[in-house]
Amino acid sequence: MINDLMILIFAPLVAGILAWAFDVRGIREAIGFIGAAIPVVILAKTYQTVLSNSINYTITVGGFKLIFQLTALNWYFAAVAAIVGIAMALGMISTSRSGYEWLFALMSYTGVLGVFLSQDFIGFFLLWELMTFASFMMVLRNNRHESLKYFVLSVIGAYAMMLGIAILYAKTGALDFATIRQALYMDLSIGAISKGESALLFVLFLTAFGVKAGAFPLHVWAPGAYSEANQSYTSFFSGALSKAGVYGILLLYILMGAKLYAEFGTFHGHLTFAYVIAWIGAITVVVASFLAVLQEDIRKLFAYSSVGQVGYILLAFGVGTSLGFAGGLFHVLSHAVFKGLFWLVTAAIILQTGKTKFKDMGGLAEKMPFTFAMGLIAVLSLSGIPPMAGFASKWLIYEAAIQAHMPLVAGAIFLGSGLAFAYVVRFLYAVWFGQRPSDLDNVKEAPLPLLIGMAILAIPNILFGVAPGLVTEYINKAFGSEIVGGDYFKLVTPTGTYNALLVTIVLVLGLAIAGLVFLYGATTRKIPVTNTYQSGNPVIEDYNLSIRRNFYKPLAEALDFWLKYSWDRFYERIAGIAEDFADTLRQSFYNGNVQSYSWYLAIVLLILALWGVL
Amino acid sequence: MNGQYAALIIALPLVSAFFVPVIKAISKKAVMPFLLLVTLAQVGIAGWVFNEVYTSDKPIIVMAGGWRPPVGINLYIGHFAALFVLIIAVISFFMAYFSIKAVKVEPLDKYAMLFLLLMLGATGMIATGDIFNLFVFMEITAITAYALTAYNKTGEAAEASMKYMILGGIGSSFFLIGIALIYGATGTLNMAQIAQLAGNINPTVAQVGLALLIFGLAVEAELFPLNAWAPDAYQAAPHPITVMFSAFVVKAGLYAAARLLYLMQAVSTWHSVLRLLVIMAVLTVVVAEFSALRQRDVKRMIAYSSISQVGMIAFALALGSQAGVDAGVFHMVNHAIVKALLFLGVGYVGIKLGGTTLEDFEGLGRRMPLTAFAITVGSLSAVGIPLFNIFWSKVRIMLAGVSAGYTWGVALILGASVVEAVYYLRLIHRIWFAGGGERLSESFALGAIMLFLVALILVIGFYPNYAWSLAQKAGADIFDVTRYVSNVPLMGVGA
Amino acid sequence: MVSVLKRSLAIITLLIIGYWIAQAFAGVPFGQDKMLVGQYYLNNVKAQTGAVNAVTAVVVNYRGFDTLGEVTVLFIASTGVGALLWKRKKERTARTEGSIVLTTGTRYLFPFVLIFGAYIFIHGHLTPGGGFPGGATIATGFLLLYMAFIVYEIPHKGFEVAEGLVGMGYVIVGLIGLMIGGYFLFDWIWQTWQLGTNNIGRLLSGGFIPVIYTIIGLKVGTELSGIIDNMIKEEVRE
Amino acid sequence: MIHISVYYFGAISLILIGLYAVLVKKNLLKMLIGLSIMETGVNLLLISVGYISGRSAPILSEGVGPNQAVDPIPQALVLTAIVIGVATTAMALSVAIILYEKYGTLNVEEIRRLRG
Repeated sequence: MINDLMILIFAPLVAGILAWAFDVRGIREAIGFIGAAIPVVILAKTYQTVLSNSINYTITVGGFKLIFQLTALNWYFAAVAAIVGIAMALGMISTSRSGYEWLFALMSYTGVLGVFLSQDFIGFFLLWELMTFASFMMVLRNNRHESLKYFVLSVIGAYAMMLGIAILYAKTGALDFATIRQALYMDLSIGAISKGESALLFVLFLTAFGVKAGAFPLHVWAPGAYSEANQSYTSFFSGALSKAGVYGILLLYILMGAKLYAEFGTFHGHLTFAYVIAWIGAITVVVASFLAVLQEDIRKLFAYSSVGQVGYILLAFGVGTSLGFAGGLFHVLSHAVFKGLFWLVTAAIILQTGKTKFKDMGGLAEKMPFTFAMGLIAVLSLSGIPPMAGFASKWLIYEAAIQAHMPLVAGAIFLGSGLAFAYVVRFLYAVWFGQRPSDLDNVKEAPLPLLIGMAILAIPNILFGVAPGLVTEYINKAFGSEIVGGDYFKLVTPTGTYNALLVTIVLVLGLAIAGLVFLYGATTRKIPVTNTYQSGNPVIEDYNLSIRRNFYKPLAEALDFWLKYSWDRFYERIAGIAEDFADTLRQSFYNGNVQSYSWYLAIVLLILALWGVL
Repeated sequence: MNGQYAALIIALPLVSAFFVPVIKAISKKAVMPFLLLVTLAQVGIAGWVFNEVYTSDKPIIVMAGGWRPPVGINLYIGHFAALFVLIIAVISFFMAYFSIKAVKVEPLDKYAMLFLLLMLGATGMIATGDIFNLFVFMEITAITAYALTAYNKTGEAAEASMKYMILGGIGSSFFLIGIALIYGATGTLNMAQIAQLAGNINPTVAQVGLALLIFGLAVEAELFPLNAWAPDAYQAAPHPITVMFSAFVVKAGLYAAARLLYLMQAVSTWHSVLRLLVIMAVLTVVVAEFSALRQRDVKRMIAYSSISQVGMIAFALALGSQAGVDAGVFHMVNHAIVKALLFLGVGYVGIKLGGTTLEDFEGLGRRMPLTAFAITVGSLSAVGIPLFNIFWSKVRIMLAGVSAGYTWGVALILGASVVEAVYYLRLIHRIWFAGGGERLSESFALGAIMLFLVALILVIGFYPNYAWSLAQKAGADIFDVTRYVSNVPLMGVGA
Repeated sequence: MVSVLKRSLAIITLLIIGYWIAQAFAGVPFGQDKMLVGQYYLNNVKAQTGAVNAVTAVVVNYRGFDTLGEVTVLFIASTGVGALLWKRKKERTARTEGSIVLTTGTRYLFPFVLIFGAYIFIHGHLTPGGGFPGGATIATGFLLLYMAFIVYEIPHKGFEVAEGLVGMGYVIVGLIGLMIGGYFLFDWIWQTWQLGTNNIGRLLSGGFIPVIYTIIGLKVGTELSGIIDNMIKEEVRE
Repeated sequence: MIHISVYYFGAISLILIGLYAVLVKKNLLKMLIGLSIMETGVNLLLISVGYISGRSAPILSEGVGPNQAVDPIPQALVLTAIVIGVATTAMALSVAIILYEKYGTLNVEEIRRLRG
C-alpha cells in the first residue's frame, strides 16, 4: 500500500538512482526532471485535504516505527522545497555534467522532503543524515577541503542531535514527536528532566539545527560549500536545505517550548531561550552581511548573503510572538524564492561567461537581457523593495520585532537590510552595467531550461509581493488563529498596515513617468567606467577603486579590527590540533616495542588488582 | 538426522584438515580446490543447523561422547551460535576462493590446513558450552592465528606474529588461572552449572575468577590497552586471513567474553566489572579512531577502524541491558559483512597494484571501478550513512548506551565516529576524484563476491527488519541466562 | 639507571598482582575435598568406561572433545612449524658424528625405546601416562637417531601422510560413535558392543580408550619428530 | 597476611617470575623462556587445586577405592595445557628463527618496524 506520502518522499531518490544508472545525456535529464516534478504534482493534489486534516503513513523499519505526516505546516515547507526543487531540476538540465550529480541532488531532495514530513526522531535523523551526505557528495566532487569542512561540521551537528534524541529516548522512552511532546508537557510537574539536562538538550538541538541553517558561529562551511557545488544545485542547497535547519528550530519550539519556558522563564519579558535564538539570528545577519559586502567573487557574495538572510528567519522565530512566526514563515518562502533565483542567475552567468570574479565581468545587460531582468527582480526582492515578496516578509519581521519591544534586534534588521542593499547594488552594476570586457563580446543568452527555471522562481516573487495576503491567509490557517489581518492585497497588523496593491500602482506610475523623461528629455553621454565613483578627483594607481574592483575597500579598512578574528581559521586550528594530538597519541601508544605492550597488560592486571582491593 | 549431527560443524573441518596431507601426496594442485569444496560443505551444514535452530526455536545441545553435561562436554548451539557459525562458514568460503588468487607463498597445503583450523577454532569458541573447552578452542584459534600471521615469512609478518604470540600467551595463561579459580570454587567446568553455582561461592574467588577470565578473553577481543598487537597482525597477515580476523575471529573472543560475563551475573561485584569494561571499550573506540587518522597504509587504517567498531560492540555488550546486547549482536553481524567487503577490496587492490599505501589508491575509480565501488560502499556503510546497514545498529547502540546511563560514553563514541567519517571520506575522495590511470581487468568471481556483499549491505540497509529479528533472538540467547540454564539438560551431580 | 627503576617498578607491580591472586586462592582451601563432578567420575569410571586409570577415562571418554582439540593443537604446531620454516630445499648440516658410545647405544636402544613408548600408550587405561607421553618417548627415539648419525633423516613425506591418516582415524572413530551410538565420540566398543566388560583391570578392557590412545601415540610421535626434523635442517643455498 | 598453602605460594611465584622475565628481559628467547615458566606455574596451580590431602593417584586398582583417589579432572586439564604450552613454544621458536634471519637480532627493542 504505497500511499501518496511514500511516493512524495522517495520519488526523487528513485529517479536519482535511475538517472545515475542510465548515464546518457538525454535520458538522465528527463528522468531527473520527472523525479523533481512528481512532488510538485502530489503537493498540489493534497493541498485541499491538508487544510482540513492530515495524511498519515507509518512503516516499521528495523524495529523502529517511522511515522510520516502531512499537515498544513509541513505542507508549506514541502511546497517551498518543491518550487525550488523544480527550478533546480530545470537549471541542472543545462549545467549538470554527469548522472553522479543527478543522483545526489535528488537524494538531498528526498532528504529534505523526508525531514519536513517525518513525525518521529529516527526517520527525522535518518533523512537528515541522508540529506547532509548527499549535499556533501555534491561538493566533494569539486573541492575536498571545503566539502570535508562542511561534512565534519554537519556530522558534528547530526551527532549532537543523535545524543539529544538518545537522552530524550532515555528520559521519555519514546521516539515519536507526539508522545515526546506529551511526556515533556507532563514532565513540567514531575521534573524528571533537570534544569541542566534541558539546557544540554537545548544546546545539542540548537547546534544541530544551527549548523544546517548556518547560524553565526557555525556558518563557516557555507561560503565554501555553496560556491564549490554545481551552481544550479546551490539554488536548492541554499534555498531548501537551510530551511531544514530552520524547520528544526520550529520543531524545537513545538516539542520543548513549554519545558524550556518552565525551566528558564523570561528575560525582560521575552522567552529566555527564544531571546538567545533571536540574538544568534541578529548576529548572523550583521556579520554575514558585512562579510558579503567585502567579497570579490560573485559566488562568495551570494553565499554570505544567503547565510545572512537565513539569519532573518532565525531572528523572526527568536522573537517568539505569533507575528514573529508568521513573518519567519513568510520569509522562508521569499528567501527560498529570491535566493534560488540569484543562484540560477549566477549559474547562467558562469555557464555563459566562465568568469566568477566581478572584475572580469561587466555590461552583460545587452547580451543576456532575460537573465538581467530576472536578476533585477531578485535584487529588488532581496533588498526588500515594496512590490516584491521580500519586502512583505521583512516588513512582517520588522513589525514583530518592534511589537515585541526588541529595539537592538530591530536595529540589527535595519543594518542588515542596508548592507544587503549595498552588496546587491554592487552586483547589479558590476555585472550588468558599465563597459563589457572585450572577451565577453560573443556571450549568448542562457539556454532555455535555465531560463524557464528562473521564470518559475521569479513569478512567486512578484505574485506574493503584490498579493502577500495569499501567503498570510495560509499561515493563519496553518496556525489556526488570525495572526495577520487584511485581504489578499492588504496586510493589517496591530501596529500598521501595508497596502501592496496601492504601492505597486504608485510604483508603476512613477516608472512610466521616469521612462517618458528618459526617452524625450535627458541627453546621454558615454562615460568611462572608472569615474563613476570618484566624482571627478584623480584616480591614483594603488587606490584604484571601481565598481568592479574593491568597491568597498574603505569599509574593509574600517572593519579590519574585526576581520582579524575569523571563525574559519579558529576551526582550522582546532582541527590541526586534533590531528597532531592523534599523531602523538598513536606514536606514543603503538610504539612497536612488544615489551611496552606486555607492560600494558601488566598495568591492566594491576588496575584489576587495585580495583578488587578498593 | 537428529540434532547430534550438528557436531559435524566441528568434525568436518577437522577431518578434512587431516586429509589435506593425503591429498597433497596425490596431487599438489588439488589442495586449494579441496579447501573450496570443504568450506562449501561447511556452509551447507551451517545452513542446516541455522535452519534447524531458527525453525524449532530451540537450541541444539550436542553432547560429546553421549554424556549429559556437566559430566561430558556439550556444544550449546543456540540462536547466536547458529547465526554466527553460518556467517563464519560463508565468509570462509569466500576467503577460500580469494586465497586461491591472493596467496602465492609456497607451502599451500599447510596454508589450507591452517585456514581450516582457524575456521574450526572460531566455530568451536562460539559453539562450546564448557569453559575449558572454550580455552582449548581459543588456543586453536590463537595458534593458527600466530602461524597464519607469520605465513608470509617477511620480517614484518614474523614481528607481528611474535607480538601477538607473547601478548596472547600471557592472556591465555591468566585465562587458565581464572579457570583454576572457578573450578576450585564450583567443582565443575560446565557453563550452565557455573551460572547456577556462581551466586553462592566465595565472593572474592568469584570476582577475581571472573576478572581473570574476562582479561584473558579481552586480549583476544582487542579491548583498549590489550589490542596493541592487533594493527600489526591485521597488516602483516595475508589478505584473506585479515578478513577472517576482523570478520569473526575477534567476534568469537568477544562473544565468549559476553557469554561468561552474563553467565556470572550472580557475582557480587558484577556491576563494577561491567563499568570497567565500558570504560575500556570507549577508550578502544576513541584511541583506535584517532590512530587511524593519519595512516599512510590503507590496510592498517581499516584495521584501526575495525578495532574501533569492535570496541563499539564491546561497549554495547557491556551495558548490561537486553537492548544493549541486541544492539551489540546486530552490530557484530553488520560489521562482519562490511569489514569482509572492505578488507577483500583492499586486499584485491594490494594484489593487483602490489601495495596498499594511499598512493596506490589514487584514481582507483578509473583503474579498478568494481573494487573501487565495493570499497566506497563499504566505507560509507562503516561511517554510518543511512540506507546502509551499520547505520541501524549504530543508532541502536547509541540509544541503548544512553538509556543504560553512559551518556558520556555515547558522546565520546560519537565524537570518535566524526573522526572516522573524515578519514574514510578522504579515502573516497582519493579513490574517485584524484589521479587516474588505465583500466585494469578485474576477476569476475571476486567481483561477484564483492557485489554479493554489497547487495547484502544494501538489503539490510533498506529493510533491516529480518536482520534485526535475528539479532534480537541471538541477543536474547546471550542475555537470558535462566533460559540458557534451563535449556542445558544438566544431570543432578554431586557428592 | 632506567633499567633499575623499571625492574623495581616491575617487582612492585608483580607483587601486587601476586597478592591479589593469592588472596583469591585463599578462598580455595588446599587439600580439602571440594569435588563435585570429580566424585561422579571416581564413582562411575569403572562401570561406565572400563578404565582403571580415571584420568585417562576423563581425558579420552568423558571429556574426549578436549583431547580432540588437543590433538588438533599439536597438529597445528607441527603444520605451523612446517609452514614457517619451509624452504625449497633443506638438508642436514651436522658435521660431527655422534661418539662411539652414542652410535652403538642408539643402534641397540632404538627398538626398545619404540617398544617402551608403545607400551605406555597401549596401557594408557591401566597405568599412568597415555598417548602423549607414549608419543613423546617415540619422538625421543628418533631424536637419538638425529643426534647419533649426521646423515639420518626421517621420511618426512611419509610421516606427514601418516600423521594425516592417523588424525583422520581419530575423527572417524568419533563419527562411527555418532553413527552407532547417536553421539559424536560415543564409546561404542564399551557401551553398545559390551566388549571386555568382564576383565576390567586387564589389557583388553577400557572400551575405545586403547584404540584412541594408540592413535594419539602414533600421531604425537610422528608430529614431534616432524618438528625436530624441520628445526634441525638448514636451507640449501644454491 | 592471608594464609595460603605453600603449594599455591610456589605456583604463584613461578607465574610472577615468568611474567617478570617477559616484562624486563630484552632478549626474545628469554621472554619466551619466561612465558613457558609462567605456563608451568599455571599448570602447577591447576594441579594443586585438585589435590586432596591424604589420598593417592586416581588409578582405581585394588587398594584405591573412589574415596581414596584425588580429583582426576585437573590432571586431565593439565595434560591438555602442557601440550598447548609445547605447541605455543614450538611456534614461538620458529618465529624467532625467522626474526633472527630477517632482523639479525633478537633484541626486542630493535624489532620495531611495525609501529604507529
